[in-house]
Amino acid sequence: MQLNNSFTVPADPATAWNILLDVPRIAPCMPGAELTEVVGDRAYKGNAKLRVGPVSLTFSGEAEITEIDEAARTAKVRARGNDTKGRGGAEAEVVFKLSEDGGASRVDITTELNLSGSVAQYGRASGLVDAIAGQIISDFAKNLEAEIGADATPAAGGDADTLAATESASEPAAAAPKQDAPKSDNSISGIRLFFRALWAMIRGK
Amino acid sequence: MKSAPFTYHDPGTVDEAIALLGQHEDAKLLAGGQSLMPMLNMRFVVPDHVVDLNGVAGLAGITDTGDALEIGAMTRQRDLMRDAAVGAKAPIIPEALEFVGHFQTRNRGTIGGSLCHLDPAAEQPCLMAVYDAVLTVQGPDGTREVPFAEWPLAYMIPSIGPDELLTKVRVPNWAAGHGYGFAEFARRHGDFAIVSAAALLEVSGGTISRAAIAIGGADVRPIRLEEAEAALVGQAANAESFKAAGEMARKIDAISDAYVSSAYRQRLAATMVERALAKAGSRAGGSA
Amino acid sequence: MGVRYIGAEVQRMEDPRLITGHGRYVDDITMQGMLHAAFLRASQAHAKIRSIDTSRAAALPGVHRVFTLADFAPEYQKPMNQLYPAPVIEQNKTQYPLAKDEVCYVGEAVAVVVADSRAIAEDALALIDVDYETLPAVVNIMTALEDGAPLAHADTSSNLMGRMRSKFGDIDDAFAKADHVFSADFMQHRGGCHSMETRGVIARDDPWGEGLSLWTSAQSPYLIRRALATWLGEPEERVRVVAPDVGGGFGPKAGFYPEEIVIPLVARALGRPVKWIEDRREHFVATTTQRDQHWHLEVACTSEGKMLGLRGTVTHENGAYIPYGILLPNSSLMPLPGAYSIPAVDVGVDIVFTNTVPNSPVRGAGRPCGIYAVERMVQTVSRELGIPPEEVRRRNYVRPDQMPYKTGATLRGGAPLVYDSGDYEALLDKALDLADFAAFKERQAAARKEGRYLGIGISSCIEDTGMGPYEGTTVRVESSGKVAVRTGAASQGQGHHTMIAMIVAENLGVSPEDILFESADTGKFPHGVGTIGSRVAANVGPSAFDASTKVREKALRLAAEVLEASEADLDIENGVVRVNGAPDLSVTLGELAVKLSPASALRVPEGFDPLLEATSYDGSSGSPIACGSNVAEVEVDPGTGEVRVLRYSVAHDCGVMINPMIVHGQIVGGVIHGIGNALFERMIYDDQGQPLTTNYGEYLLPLASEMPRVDVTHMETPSPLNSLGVKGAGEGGTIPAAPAVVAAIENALEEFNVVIDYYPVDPQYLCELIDKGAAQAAE
Amino acid sequence: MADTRDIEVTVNGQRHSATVETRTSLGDFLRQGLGMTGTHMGCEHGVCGACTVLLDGEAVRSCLMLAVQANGHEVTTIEGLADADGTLSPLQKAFWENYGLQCGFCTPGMLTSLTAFLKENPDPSEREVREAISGNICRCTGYQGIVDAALSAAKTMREV
Repeated sequence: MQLNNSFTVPADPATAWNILLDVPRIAPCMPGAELTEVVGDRAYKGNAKLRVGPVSLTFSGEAEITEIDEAARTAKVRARGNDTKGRGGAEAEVVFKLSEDGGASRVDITTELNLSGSVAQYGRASGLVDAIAGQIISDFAKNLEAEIGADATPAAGGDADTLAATESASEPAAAAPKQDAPKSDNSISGIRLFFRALWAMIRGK
Repeated sequence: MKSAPFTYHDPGTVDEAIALLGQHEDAKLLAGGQSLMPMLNMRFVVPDHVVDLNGVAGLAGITDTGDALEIGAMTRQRDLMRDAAVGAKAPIIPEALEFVGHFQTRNRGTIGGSLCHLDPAAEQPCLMAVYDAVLTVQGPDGTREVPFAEWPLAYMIPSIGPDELLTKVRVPNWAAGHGYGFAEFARRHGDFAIVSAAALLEVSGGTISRAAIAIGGADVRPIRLEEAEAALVGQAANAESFKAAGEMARKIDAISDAYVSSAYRQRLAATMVERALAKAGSRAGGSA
Repeated sequence: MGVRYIGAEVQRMEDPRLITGHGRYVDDITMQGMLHAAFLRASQAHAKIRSIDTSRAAALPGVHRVFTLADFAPEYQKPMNQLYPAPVIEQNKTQYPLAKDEVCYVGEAVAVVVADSRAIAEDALALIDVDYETLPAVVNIMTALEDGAPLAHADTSSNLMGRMRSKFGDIDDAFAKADHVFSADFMQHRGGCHSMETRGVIARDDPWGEGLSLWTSAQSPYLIRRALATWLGEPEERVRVVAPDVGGGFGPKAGFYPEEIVIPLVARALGRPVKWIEDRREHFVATTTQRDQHWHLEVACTSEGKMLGLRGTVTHENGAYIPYGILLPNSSLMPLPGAYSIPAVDVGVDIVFTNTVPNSPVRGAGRPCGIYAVERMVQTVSRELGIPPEEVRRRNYVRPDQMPYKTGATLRGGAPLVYDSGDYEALLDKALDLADFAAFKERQAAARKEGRYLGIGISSCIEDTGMGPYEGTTVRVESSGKVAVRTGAASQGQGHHTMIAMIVAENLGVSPEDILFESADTGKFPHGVGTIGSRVAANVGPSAFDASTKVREKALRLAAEVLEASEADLDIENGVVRVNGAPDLSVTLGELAVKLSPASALRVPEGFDPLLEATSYDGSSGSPIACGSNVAEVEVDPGTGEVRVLRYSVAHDCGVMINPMIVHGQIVGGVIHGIGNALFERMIYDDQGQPLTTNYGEYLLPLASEMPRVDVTHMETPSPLNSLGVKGAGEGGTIPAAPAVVAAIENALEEFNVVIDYYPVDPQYLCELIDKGAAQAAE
Repeated sequence: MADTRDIEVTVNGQRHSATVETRTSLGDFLRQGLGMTGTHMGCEHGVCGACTVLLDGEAVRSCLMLAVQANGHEVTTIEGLADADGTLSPLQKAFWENYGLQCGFCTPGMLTSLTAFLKENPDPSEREVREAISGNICRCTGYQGIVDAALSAAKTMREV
């Protein structure tokens, strides 16, 4: 299934481009993601936690930046991971394209996502992947903005108390009043994701 | 299809249950089990701990406080359907519960379990939405009340912390003789609704004085049709106004999945809202 | 002659143990030292396996061993046998019992864990690490043959499994002289079998004793014995296959599955009995099903609606491998031209590989698809020419005076398809009467005034039943006077015990309760074929009749000597041979059995062999053709698109009915299965080949609450092809159901010009058609 | 180490003490722990109804309960529906007479469900019977024989 998302980085393209390629720096901005190992020049291992409704998943896997086109400011990432409890896997090829957008930088993301195993095999919950992806990207962008703004490393995973977002983008889950939001059990309900590729819970068309 | 291993706990009190939740990471509460057990068997849910609420004292039961029904979270659907006070004060509840699974599952299934599972197509959350029910949640620091509108945070995620427990819901009473109607479309008897609608009406002299409409199954959580509710007040309780309300339901946001498109859900919402209102109108004795 | 049983509604002999909880299904069997297996199944629809690491799983306490294909002896690292070789199979793909280096559908077995309990075995599955390299998957049959389509198997150049064609008559002439040619395109989607008991296997190997034994929930134990022995390279005599009580079959249990190889191999390797019980999620991904079939058909006809020819193309989904040869596409084409005398047919089928679970027959196999196609064309002719659908049928039926009628098609064995007997128009009249068809228009008009939409639909079908070659029976009188009856035919609920007991009891003059019935155990009866294609009554029926006749003759011949009476004066009643007119002179069948095999030193009576026993393989000399006409009356709710079947009427002719109660149950159950196909059952895969419909909340089997009462009436036109005049009845309910229901929906929605080109007809699809029709009408 | 509990359950009037792994479903416990294989597991996710048993007289899915939750309760299975002397219950008898089963796999759940249903609804309509067994899937009979059996048994029981 193909997903299309975009977000804006409050930095000029040259700066944003370097930040985006600095995986150890940006990984913590991804909700639920944890970078555990740098295994090569542009290859990484990590975990991504995701909760969709009652289902809590931890994908463990690897990602590699396979292509970088400096001139076009385009990068391609391949990522794959498996749920640690055997409930399936996710595999993605993600293309990031950075362009100038009124002084800031716009990042367009095209993801070819394949989910497999039992996480992929629940028809009633299909159609939510897009919404979840949108939510995670939006949280990632927010965290990234804070990261760039503060020019300091934010707390791991940001503190975005993001719950498995399935709201439409115009009505984010995070809109739930903060004081009513429950204490988050970081191991489970805090939704952090590694790469877009790994959000993978629910099913697409 | 056997559950993965877990450690089982069967507390006898709410405090013990909350303490257990605090002690153990990755604990799941087991209420009636009619949603959790399938997910355990299929290993969609693989918790380290299961805390069984079936032996916890004081979580089940129905109290009529005069202005509301207080329903314990572990009250089984069967008991709600058989309860005289519920039948008299909130007759839409037994009407809607007929659509919940099958009598064998209603013998175990609890209202609290369903509200915490929060399947968007489930009937009980839809009922709580139409009533603006208030949920009581207890945790290590005491209790807090959550209006139903703030209960769903996201798809199947309620506003409840990992060491909290839903203890009861308060369903405010409507005026005696109010009209009520529950309509649902599912492919087969007992299936999750594709779309359901719950409607409550107070009608005097043929004119609607109060209206509440909730729709289940269409979006990621039950939704209220506030615009239509407002429009209905002051209108005659007749087919025309109900049809107009149905048309408003056609504009709601709706999800699509492998089986059903959002457009079809919107179409069904219109039909179900109109049908639920028609039932409610006829029961309110509103002059047509 | 003693008591007549044939034709009586005898209560089933099977039931007392089943209604008290004493059935014996595979999972009810336990054995000393038995271990439990669970399979790791491919999570990818198409992938190369780079590596499999089972070390963590093997280390889990309670796990005995984990096997991949590489753990088997080299001679077992080979694909499964093709059980139904056919020249049209261009690419013969059978799967490995455990995947070798490529998986081609989600659910393909990759590894197996054997542990102390099923739960532990499942725990271990999560600890097996498979490194897959994902390959593109092909799912959609409509694009699978296009250039550049992903390939279902990495080493092939095309997804075409094979092509076949049914062609007879002068098709060009038929279309040249036609007044009209009409065409239709439609997709048929049939679901899975979903027997309530899933599959399951227990294997025990006793190399120094009884050899390899297999208990399996199957329709064809003899086929499994042969396939397994052949694959292992071992003698069939050392392989025993038993189908105990089986909780429903409906087609997919007639095959030979990877688990039926793997479980014996691992039981042998571990020296312990091993049980594997398929769970319901596995059933969705690992038990063969039917799925998509697309038809494009043209019909040539006269202005009066007489059909002259049918031509077109079919695209048939095969799934990833070929466990049943071309059985399914073949049985889809064979029923053309249905109950009608259409002289020319030319329809070809492209059989297409996809990365989905292999396809297999499901109740009726391809026949429901072929009949649906013909009936669609009848409806098309009716709609286009404005001739009522029942009238188009009357003008086209094969008439009784044309019997025996050769259609021009050939049966699977190569013999011509011949309609042996039947009166199709009379059967239609019976169905119309039962449905109160004459008054339907009034019912429809009255309902319409209330804003309700009723519709009525008809379908007619033929069904080739009772395919050969045989299904034998042994009948033996024991010294106790009880009668042991053994056959190979496995039962999955059809009541074979009762049916055969009735035949033998009537013929032999004993009570059905005195019959000891055993079946589907290769250790107890030498040969059998299988319970498929509505074939058992028309094959076991005659063999049971013949064997019991031989025993009867032998008993009477011996009794005549013993009683010193003429055979013509003897009769057997309740197990006792008496001389007519001399009631004191008698001998029991048990006594006769003892006389034939006396104690040592005594003599076997002259001219006899020692057993009061006979075996027969008598069957049907061709395929008896059953037929039926069905009428469905439906209501459609345009607000939701919901279809309710209000009334369903069946007129059916399966020749002589041995037990009308059992036939009735087969027909009613079959109809409901057909309505499930027409309205509910849909198995959805996504475009990567992930099955989305993998639980019973989403795969919609018909429930009592939505299903109508089915009214059934019969004609009994005896088949000339066997001694009892019987025809098969197991699938005759299913075959015509979908076309009747679909025609009724179209009839209900005539004012919206609804023409249905897909089933199952789900309410969303119907709403789209209604809205489209309403919009056009408004213009 | 497996998490286990000692439980005591009365099944068909007989008390059983056992040590069960806490993850074991009631259905698996009846079948494997007690060897009472009359209860059938058809889907293990609560939809097909084959595993239905009576818990303190009420019909429940034995795949959706843990064995440990039956501690101290009474369970009735298909094996316990006939009288001790083997006399079939009116419902069992009606199933036999009305061809209420073919393969027999769904039968335990049908019988237990209808036993509970008819106790509360002694004079049901066909519609009510059909809704009562809508949580029990039968693939063989098309339900008609089952519905007829239930109606016939209800009549018999009313006349007693």
